[in-house]
Amino acid sequence: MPHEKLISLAEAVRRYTWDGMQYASGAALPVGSDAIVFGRELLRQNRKDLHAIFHCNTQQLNLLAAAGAVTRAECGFSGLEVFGFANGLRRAVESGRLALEDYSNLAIPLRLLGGALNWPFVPATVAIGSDIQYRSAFAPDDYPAQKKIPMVTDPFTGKEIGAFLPLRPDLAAIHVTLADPLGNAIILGTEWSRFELSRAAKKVVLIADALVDTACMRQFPNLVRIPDIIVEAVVHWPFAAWPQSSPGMYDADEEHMVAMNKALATEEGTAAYIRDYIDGVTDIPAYLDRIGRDKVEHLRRSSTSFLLDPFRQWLLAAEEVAP
Amino acid sequence: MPHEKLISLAEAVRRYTWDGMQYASGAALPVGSDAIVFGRELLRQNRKDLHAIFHCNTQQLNLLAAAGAVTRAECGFSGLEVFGFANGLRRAVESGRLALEDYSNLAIPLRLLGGALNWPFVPATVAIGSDIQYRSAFAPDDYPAQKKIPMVTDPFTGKEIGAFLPLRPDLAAIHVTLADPLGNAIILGTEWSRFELSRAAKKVVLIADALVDTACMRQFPNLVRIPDIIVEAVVHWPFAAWPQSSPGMYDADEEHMVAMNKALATEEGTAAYIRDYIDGVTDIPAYLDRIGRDKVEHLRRSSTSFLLDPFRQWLLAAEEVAP
Amino acid sequence: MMAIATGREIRDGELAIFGVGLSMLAGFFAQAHHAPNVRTMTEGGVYGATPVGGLPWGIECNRISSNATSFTNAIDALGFLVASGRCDVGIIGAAEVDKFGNVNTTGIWEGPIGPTFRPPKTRLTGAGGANDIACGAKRTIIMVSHERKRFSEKVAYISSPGYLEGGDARSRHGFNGGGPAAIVTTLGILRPHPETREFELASWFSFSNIEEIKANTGWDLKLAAGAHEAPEPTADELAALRRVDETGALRKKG
Amino acid sequence: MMAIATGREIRDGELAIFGVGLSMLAGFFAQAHHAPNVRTMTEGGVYGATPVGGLPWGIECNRISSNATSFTNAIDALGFLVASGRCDVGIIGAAEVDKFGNVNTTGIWEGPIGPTFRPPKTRLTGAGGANDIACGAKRTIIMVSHERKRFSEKVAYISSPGYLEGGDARSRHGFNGGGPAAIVTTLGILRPHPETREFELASWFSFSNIEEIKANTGWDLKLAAGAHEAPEPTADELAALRRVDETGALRKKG
Repeated sequence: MPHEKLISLAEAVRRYTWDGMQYASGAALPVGSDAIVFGRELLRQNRKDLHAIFHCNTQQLNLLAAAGAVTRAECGFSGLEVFGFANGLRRAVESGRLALEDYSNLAIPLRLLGGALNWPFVPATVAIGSDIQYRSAFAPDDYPAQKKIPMVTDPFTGKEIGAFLPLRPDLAAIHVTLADPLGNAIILGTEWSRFELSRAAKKVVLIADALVDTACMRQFPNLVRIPDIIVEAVVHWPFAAWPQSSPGMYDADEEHMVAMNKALATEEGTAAYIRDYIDGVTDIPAYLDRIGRDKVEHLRRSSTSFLLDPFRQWLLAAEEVAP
Repeated sequence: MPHEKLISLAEAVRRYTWDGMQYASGAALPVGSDAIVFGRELLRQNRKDLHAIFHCNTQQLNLLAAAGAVTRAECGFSGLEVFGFANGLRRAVESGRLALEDYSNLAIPLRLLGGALNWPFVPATVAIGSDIQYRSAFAPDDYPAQKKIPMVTDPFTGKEIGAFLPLRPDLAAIHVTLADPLGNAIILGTEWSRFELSRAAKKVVLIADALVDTACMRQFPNLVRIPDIIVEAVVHWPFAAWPQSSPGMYDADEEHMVAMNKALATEEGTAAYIRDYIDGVTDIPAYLDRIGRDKVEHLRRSSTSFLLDPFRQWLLAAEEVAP
Repeated sequence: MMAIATGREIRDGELAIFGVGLSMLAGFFAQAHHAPNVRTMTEGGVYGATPVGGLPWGIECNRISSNATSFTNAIDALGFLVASGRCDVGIIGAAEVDKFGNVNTTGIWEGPIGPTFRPPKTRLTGAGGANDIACGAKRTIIMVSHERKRFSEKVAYISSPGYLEGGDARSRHGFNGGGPAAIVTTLGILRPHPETREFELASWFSFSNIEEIKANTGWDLKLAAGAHEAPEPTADELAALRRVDETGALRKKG
Repeated sequence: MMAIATGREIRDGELAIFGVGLSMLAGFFAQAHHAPNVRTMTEGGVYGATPVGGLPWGIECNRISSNATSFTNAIDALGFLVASGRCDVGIIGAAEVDKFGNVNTTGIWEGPIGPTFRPPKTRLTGAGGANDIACGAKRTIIMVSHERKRFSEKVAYISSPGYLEGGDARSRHGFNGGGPAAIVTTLGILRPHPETREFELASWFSFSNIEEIKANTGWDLKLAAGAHEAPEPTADELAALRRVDETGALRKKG
């Protein structure tokens, strides 16, 4: 079996990230699936001054912001749904350490669509006429902002609508349910904007909860929404989205969601969280130990587990997939 | 089981079509999957003056054009791939009976995307600078055409690009591999532009090669790219794309592809084709008889049959699905 | 009561988009009570799901993934179906709302922001999909707790547009949707004046009254023509609500 | 020879889009011979497929569906990957090509169309995905049978743009792609002059010669700097070609 693209998490971060880069997370909804393990490794490697492109905030952005690794962010939504405000992100924004440029949840994927198509601009019928258009955290003195979402004249009717600037992040670290070693990926649950992001980003690294044989992709080619030809590397990491959920694989760890967000509300809490859950947790066994093996088994018993059933026969065992 | 949306082919055409309408076909590539049975019924019900929106020509458009039912058409490609020129369409165009407005294979789905988003225009970086932009069959005196693909000024750079007019066809008759009686659909093989079309069209009718229980959709929700909430009606019709292919279900009938295209090259051939293959062929048994039961079995033995395997357990038998 | 009052705004057969929490409770209550054919969706592109084992706490919480018939994506849900103008009704929440139905969920600045944008004193969640719903849905229902600090003459930051400066201000922006049809609060229901688009008190719940509502509203709230007490929940409505909110987690709130 | 010559234009690791027939033969030949890591795609969004039981006769012929790893859609393939400028090389065909590499696949009018658009005497297939490839791919290779009627001073209808009126004319239109790098014919290879962008004879196949090619070209064909005879196919190349075209259906053509 070809293993060319399978690399370790540490290697992926070493190879594809740098200080000051535009870093995008490929995620489901806010408290959905996001490869937060990639963010944990970004912190272990001490990456700084990131420009984060997150369709919605996740615990990853919350953590990176709390740790001071992000100076600019663009989001459609910056909360944690039922878990409330994202305390780490909030603290960074309120203190002025992080400039958060607000968009809407449709504006971000449309900007990714425009990046994927390499359009100079994307028509906007949302996020206009409101302070999302008029206020820019990246250009605070431009008010009402003329450059964030300028107007464009429709040549058919002469009417004006808005224009979004397309996004082309340097790297997208995309969480997927299943990947093969070539870089083909299957997502269970809504794609949210992972399809568009995978085409807009200059480079794509997949972080997969599980690996499958390529025969699985040949059986379900319509499910392979991210094909190998656009993927640089594949990282296998079970529970990559923990404490968030991954439909078919595991539920959210609601207890840790709350505790983590509470920790990120303060400098001290954040330092303790990094010490307890990030520093030294560099391999999968240590990671699963830190979650707690009982917890792992509990979270795995999701009411969505049946979604994985058609694919189980192709799952690769741990010894088959070590990079 | 709820059967609300299951209706007969004749009823679907009666209810959702009219002379002069904008009619779109939801298809795979040129000689791929297109619900040509819907076009056969349009002819049986003598629909006329259709404005056809076909991403690419198919044998359906070839037939409708040959029979004189189409007066305007918009296409990205108007051939039949290896089967050569589409003789029926060609004859209608050369005689001036049918105005064929040329686009490219990306222009059409982008125009559908724009229709789905209800944008006033869609940015165009293709189909510009060529005679696709400068020549309009719908407005032959507008040269170089100013209204077909006008220019728009990018507000970020001041540069000009093109602008496509979005498409919102009155009806899309979309070929799908599997549908449930509620109107959820699974497509095997490339979507081509069926996803965007299903959202751009004012109404959607599915024509499914086979019906499955909704439990199938709950097992594979990521494959359900057309959800019931946007579907008006479901028509079950096996071999709906014949003589074209349907990945997972049946191969193309190459012999009939050639013979049909040959027939459509003349008035007389077209009349004979309609007499032999359309008039009176109003139910599924008669239709399969006309194809030939041996041929049906032969075409079913496709090298792609394995693509259907995961779904076979949910296939509904004929007696379960009679509307 | 808030969930029932909001649910009453949803008609059978409509395409409706919900958020989480009370908004979803209201939607599924409507489905269970008077709108069995309401077509429900979430902004993540989850279709056909019905709540199992309690309402979801997140739009893509696994609880809603466990019996959906279709998963697509954000452009489909918020773009093709909502921003396009195709969605009949959307329910959104608000931290602060003003007399023209403009919603702030972005931050609290304590006073106007000023010409230079500065970080809010208290950062909230941002617009999310609510802006897209507010721009695109044929009509929106805003659900908000009726407290004076949340009902302002003018919000500090418009995250999701209502009628902007009132009148026909929306028409200048090419939105495909119609704007807010009602603000359903913990105390009653406000509706926009047909011309000025200023929100007026249309009805009050039996446990509240005009004076209490006025006292909890940060602008000089007018009484709409035909204002009246809202009908009490019927036994059928209460039974439907209980069926939807199995665990009772949300009922106590609203 | 035409397939081998075209295949030689494809480099290892490139993202390449093929049509059907000879174009696909050339692409898979390159993969079998010198470009094992070429990343292949079709305009329908079929990825990872390798030909089984003979080359496909259609872009979505079941033969290519039977072992693909991914099926997506047209916007993905022609838009995200091609019109965006991301695709390295695209191979397109032509019914008629002119000295600036503009391609006509739309119709034959017998003379100029004139100011009023009229139906062609002979309707061809239209642009299809070739226009999108010609606009967006980093470079294109045009494959065309070398006959005088197909090599015009100026095509009657530009279906897919080459260098338009020559020089830097392409830059006026905001295309993301670079234009045609070569016209590979049944007799030899033409390449554009680096400044004027007029196509010149770069090499001739061993069975042809400069005079024959000039006689079969409808404009005054210049000789490119360094023009030479193309190398004969090697034994390895011929073996690779045979492996790809199992049935021999296409080899005899090219």
